[in-house]
Amino acid sequence: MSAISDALLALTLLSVLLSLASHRLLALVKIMAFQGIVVSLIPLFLEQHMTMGSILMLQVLILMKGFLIPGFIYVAVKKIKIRREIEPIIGYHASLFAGLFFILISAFIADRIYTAHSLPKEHVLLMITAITTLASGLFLLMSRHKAITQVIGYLMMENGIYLFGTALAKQTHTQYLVEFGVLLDLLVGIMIMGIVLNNINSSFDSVDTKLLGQLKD
Amino acid sequence: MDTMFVSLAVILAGGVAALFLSRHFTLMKVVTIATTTAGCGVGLIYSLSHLLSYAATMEKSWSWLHIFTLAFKVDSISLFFLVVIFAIPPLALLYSFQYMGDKTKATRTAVNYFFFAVLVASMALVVTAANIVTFALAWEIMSLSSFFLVIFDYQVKANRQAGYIYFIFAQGGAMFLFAAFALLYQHTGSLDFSTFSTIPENVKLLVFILAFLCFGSKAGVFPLHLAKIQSGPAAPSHIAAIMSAVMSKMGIYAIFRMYLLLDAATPLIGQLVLVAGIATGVLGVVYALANQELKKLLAYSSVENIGIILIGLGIGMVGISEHSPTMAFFGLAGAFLHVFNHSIFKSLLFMGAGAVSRQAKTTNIDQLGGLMKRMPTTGRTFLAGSVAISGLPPFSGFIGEFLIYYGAFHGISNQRIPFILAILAIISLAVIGGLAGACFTKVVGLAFLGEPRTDNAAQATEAGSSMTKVMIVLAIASLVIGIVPEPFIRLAFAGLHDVPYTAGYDTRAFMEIVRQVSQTIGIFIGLLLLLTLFRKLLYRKKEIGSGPTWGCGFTQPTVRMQYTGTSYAAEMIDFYRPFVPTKKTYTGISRIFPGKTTWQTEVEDVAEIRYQLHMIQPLLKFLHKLRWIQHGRIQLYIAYIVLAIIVLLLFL
Amino acid sequence: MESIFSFCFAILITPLLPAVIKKVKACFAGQQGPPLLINYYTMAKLFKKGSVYSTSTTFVFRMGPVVGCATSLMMLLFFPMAGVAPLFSFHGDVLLLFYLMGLGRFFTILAALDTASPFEGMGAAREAFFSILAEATIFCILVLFFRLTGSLSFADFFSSSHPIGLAGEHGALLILVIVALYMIMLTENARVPVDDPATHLELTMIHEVMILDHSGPDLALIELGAWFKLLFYSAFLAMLLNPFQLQNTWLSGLLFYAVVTFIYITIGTVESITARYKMNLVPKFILTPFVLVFFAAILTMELN
Amino acid sequence: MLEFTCLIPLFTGIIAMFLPVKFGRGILVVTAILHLQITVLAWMGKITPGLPQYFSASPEGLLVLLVASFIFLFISIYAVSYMSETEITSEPIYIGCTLFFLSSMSMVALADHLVVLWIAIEATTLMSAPLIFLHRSKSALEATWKYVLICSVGIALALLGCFFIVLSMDIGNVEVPITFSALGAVATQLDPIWLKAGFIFLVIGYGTKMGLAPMHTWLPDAHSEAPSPASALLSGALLNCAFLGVYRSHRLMYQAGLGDFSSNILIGLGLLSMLIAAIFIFNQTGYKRMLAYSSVENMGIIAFGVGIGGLATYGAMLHLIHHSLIKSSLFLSSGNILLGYGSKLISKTGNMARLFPKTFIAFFAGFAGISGFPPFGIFVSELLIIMGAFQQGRIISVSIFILALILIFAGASRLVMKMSFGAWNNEILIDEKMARVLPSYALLLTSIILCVWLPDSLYQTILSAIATIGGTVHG
Repeated sequence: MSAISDALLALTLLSVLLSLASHRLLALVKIMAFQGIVVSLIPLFLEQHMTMGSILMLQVLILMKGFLIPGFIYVAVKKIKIRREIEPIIGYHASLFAGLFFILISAFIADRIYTAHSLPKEHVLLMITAITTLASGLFLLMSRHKAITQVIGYLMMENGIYLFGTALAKQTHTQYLVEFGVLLDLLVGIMIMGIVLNNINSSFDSVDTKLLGQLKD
Repeated sequence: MDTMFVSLAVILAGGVAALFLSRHFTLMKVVTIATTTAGCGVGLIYSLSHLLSYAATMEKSWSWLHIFTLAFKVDSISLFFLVVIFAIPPLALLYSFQYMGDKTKATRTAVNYFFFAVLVASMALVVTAANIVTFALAWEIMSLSSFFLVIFDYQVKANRQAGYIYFIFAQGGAMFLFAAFALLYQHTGSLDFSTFSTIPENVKLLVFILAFLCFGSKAGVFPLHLAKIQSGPAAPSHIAAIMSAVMSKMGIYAIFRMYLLLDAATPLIGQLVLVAGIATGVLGVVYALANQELKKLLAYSSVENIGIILIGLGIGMVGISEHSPTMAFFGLAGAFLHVFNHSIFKSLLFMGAGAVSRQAKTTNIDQLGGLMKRMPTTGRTFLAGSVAISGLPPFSGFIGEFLIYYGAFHGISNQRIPFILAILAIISLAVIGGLAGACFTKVVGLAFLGEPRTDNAAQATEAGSSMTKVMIVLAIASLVIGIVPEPFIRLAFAGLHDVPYTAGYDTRAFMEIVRQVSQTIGIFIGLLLLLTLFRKLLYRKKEIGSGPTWGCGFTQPTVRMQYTGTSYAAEMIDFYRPFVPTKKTYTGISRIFPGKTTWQTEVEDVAEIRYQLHMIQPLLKFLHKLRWIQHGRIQLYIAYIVLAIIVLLLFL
Repeated sequence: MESIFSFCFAILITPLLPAVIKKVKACFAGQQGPPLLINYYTMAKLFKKGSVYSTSTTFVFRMGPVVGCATSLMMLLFFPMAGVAPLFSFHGDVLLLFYLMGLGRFFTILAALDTASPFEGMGAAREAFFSILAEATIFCILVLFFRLTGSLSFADFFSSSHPIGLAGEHGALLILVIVALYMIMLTENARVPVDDPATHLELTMIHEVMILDHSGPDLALIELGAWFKLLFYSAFLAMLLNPFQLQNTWLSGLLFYAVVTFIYITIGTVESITARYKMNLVPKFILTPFVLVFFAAILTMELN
Repeated sequence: MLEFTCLIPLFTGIIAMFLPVKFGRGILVVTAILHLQITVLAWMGKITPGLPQYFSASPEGLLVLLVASFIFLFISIYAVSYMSETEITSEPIYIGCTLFFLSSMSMVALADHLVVLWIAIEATTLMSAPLIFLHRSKSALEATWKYVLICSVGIALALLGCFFIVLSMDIGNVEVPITFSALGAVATQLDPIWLKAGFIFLVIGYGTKMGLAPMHTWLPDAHSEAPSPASALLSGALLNCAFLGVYRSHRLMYQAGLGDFSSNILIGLGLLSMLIAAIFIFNQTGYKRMLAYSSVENMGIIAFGVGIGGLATYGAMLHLIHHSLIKSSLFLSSGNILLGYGSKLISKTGNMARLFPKTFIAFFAGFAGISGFPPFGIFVSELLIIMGAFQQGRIISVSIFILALILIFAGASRLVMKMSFGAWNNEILIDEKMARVLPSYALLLTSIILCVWLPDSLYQTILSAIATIGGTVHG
């Protein structure tokens, strides 16, 4: 059981690092689809007791994260004429190193958390992955020019939160709490962002957020 | 006490009536002025009768918003200030009947009358408030209503600027007041004024200083006087008169009330007030001398008189802490009397200035001249007001100062600090008196005497009768107080009736002196009449020629050769150079056939410059630098959130 | 009775004394000088004349001389000449009197400004300026005297049982006061080195330039006022200087007027041997007595 | 069924989306009236929540609900007139979203469950985004984008905060429903470290929505670009709802005995908000942005007051009420100004006193009110907060507080004076109408009335709301 989940977690970490170093928009979208599926699968291999409800939820999540949202973004990228470069504010190499640094910090924090509270050690790697994904998501949000990349960053951040929830919450209290929350978040965030993205494209002929810096003091 | 509230209700009704009648201009003015005057009359009778009958203190309170009480209390101090509050506004309103003559501004005039009524009512509430909340409420209403009065002529940019500065000082001061009250509340846990004295001694000074910053800015204490000197020229003259003559006294009242309530043992408070008074008085009058804008000059002169009043209060407070009853009693009584007197002659002067600005289209002294012939009543009353404000007998200004001198001289004792303070007070009073004389000889001599310097001044005619009549009343009042001061001194003494430190002071000996003063002034007037008669005799049946002024050999004098206010004051201002920065711009003479050269001097307020240089500019620069925060880039906005999380997690 | 006599005598003798100064100055110049009664003649002449008024002037111009003269006279009414109790006095009269002097000055200045003459305006400005400085000194002297006598009345200063005087208590302090008062006297009465009454250039004048337009009886009243004022100051000085406490009224009166005359002579002497100061040095000259008296006043802090 | 407050607007909103514009406006007003009626019934205790495991009628919730419902009524009246003057292409969407927005806000006010609250707040973002984007201009787009992205990030963090609080339950071995009321009873058993961490994330998350600095960055953009009725709703109702999240988290901390920790954070964020607002109100160029920053300031004041505790909490609650009333009135006035002058720039307005007298009265009175002049209630609330802060001995904080207030007043009054009295010679585009002025007057008048006479039920509700975090009006 844990071997599979560890492998999935490792895959997640890999996808995170890949996404940080990715040059091309389309590649980034694909990586995110992959990450979405992997992350959604993880609880399957951690749960002691699976219910019908949770399995159903899992399927919905996979559908959303793995196919719907990436597909949506994919279409958006295809449809609009933008340069397929990522256009980072912070360079790829620096981003990669930042990713590694996040892993390091996460390991440190996770270790602190688990020793301080004598929690079961089995979830340490999950915790590390969660924090790294969260931090990297935020990092993408902060370090990329294009609006689409920011949506992807947000997606990644949500993945991190989802993992966090999985790592921390006992299912007894939170009947589908994590899944439900993340789903709603995604729905709200991505849907609206999608609409806005489309409008940005039609208004500005570009989805570069450099152009979205006119409102300031 | 109910009578007072009735009178306030009537006053407010007058104000509200103005709003409803704004379409009928003259009717609106008549109704409002009549109603408000009636209200003030009731209030005046109430306060005078209670003040002179030494009635016991009265209290009244209502519950407000479940947790507060609106408490009011009337004692002799309140009553004394109520007399001023109710006495002057009716006169200002009567004056305004013709002064506010512009029919096209009917709505605005109605609003002006409304806020006038609110201002009067709120001032009455300020002096009767008996707890923190009530006082703060009344104080804020007073500030707000007076702000609207100041910006009546808002089309003029300078007036808007003045209103703005006034607004900031009002609200900034209120914040300090809130802080002072909150500090009190921290230690007493009660909102009531009567508990103030129970707070620890070391806090009292801090409370007083905080409150002083607020009250001082309302009164016009240097260097907090900027709002006052800005609002004076901006407001319509009868408003400026009320604000200078009555509203700034609310600052004085509050300072004194705060002092009494705190009941602090430390002598520092009295010393602080005294020193502030000296600085305010001297600098105020020097700036008055330096300014050529009549209304601004009068505003500075108000600052000076606030200084004199504060010197009186300070002498009284030092006397209290030195256990010198004579010093205490006469310092305070002098301050009170000067409050009363100043409200009369300052109103008179502002109204005169208003008449001048209305009739001669300018109030710049360097552009006036010869108005005494063209506006005889205004000129004569203004002359009376000038003599009074210079503190010269036989007018009222002298009497207040006489009491303060009397107190200060009796403070000359063995203790070093009070001794030195008393000397400083006496000398500065003398200097202030001299400078005020110089200042007002400048105003009368250059604006009203001599020859008109511009066509506007030459074409001026006498102001309307409602305006001049009010001025005549005020001038006569000033003279009467100067000649028969006894009842008015009694009024000031009655005002001190409820001050615990000076209660029961035997004034009989002093009353004898007052009679002597009165008698001496009588002798002087007799002598004056005698000499006038003598002069008349000498001139009987003699040839009286008339011709141009002798030009000392210069054959073609023009009106522009007359001494101007600037040149008149130049040497005296130069003497105070470090405190009175003068900006001189001279274009210089160049080439063989020089073109037109100009020479310009402008006196700047040292406080204004310092604020500008050391507070406002650096602050604005600093704030401008920080505007980078909102740069429009969403990436960094998210970074702020992350940063906030990280910083907060560090506290975990 | 004595008081009335003393007052009348002072009034009568007033015009005589300034002639002494003229005589002294003439002596120094090696001339004979005018007769001692010259001022009486001048008065009589001026009273007889009519006046020419400038068209610029108003009633204020005519009030000036009257008020000025009246205020000066008031000083004499309250001053104990030769230690004889004055006609009137009360605790605090000095304050009123010096403020009355201020009133006189106020109207003199206004009368000058009323003429619309640039020169008179200049003189008025100077008069206003210098008198402020002098006033501070005078009030400082009053503080000192109050400290010594506990009173604020000329009568108490000089005609009480313990009059202030060089020979009395704290006489040493009075040396400072006397020097200061002498300088103040020169300032307030427009004498050299502050002002030169004999100059002919209007630009350098102070007091004389202010009365350029007055003529006839008005001028006479102004002159009279000025003489009263000079007499008051020299009497003030004389009371301080007078070392003797004679019981005999006549003798002490004689002595007093001798001292007064002596002071007039010194004024004449000073005027003959010094030049007037440049205008910008005058404030310094007037501040000197202030510093002296302030110092003296501070010294009294140690007394009890 | 208290849930009707959410359901009715939701239902009518859906209807309005499909009906012609004419009916839509009527539905808007009718719903507003209905909503207010239900809210009043709830106040009288006549109706109770149908799903007590998720919803409850807490005093602070009722307070926020009443305020939202009350100002919604006037804003919808205003909106009807406003929409007839402006050409909004998608008016049904506007009306529908406004009603959905009301629905989600009602849900926030009533939510007791941690996650339901979170969902409701999330829903407000969803529903209000179209409102901001209504004008479909480039700048509106940018504002919407920033609003959605920043708020989503913040809300996502709040979700994390919810997880942490659940975790603190696990570690403390507490088995109760995850509702604020249930947690409050066992708060002391929760694990303090995770509770603190949870609070930090919640306060940052909901604080983003509430507009606390440094998470406020979306607020000026969104408030200035949204149409004025929407700005008024955002400022007057939405911010309060977000505040409710912060407030309930703080109460949980207080009940767990960690009140000092959360108080300090609230005070810090509150003061920072005020200072940031002060920076940007000075030399502000747009009047709607100025009002938006003033909202940041006032949220800071409320956070500060709640953080201080004691008397100041009462002041903060009063401040919340009065700020909503006055600020929404100000935004409504700003809508008139925008219609009249056709520009959001202060430099392109002026002389309102003469040209725009009715709006001027509302605008200037609102400004005086928001600056703390009587007879408006903010005078009382600020006085109470300052007194409360001194009472707690927080001298340095209160000094900064006062300094910031003075700075903001100095900055804002200059701009307001410029708009009200400054020179302006051009024509007015669309004249003011009573229908667009009366709502502002009504809101201001309410503030005045509440400053003169505070109904007993309101007073008692505030008291019971603040009693749970140690707020009191005595001693």
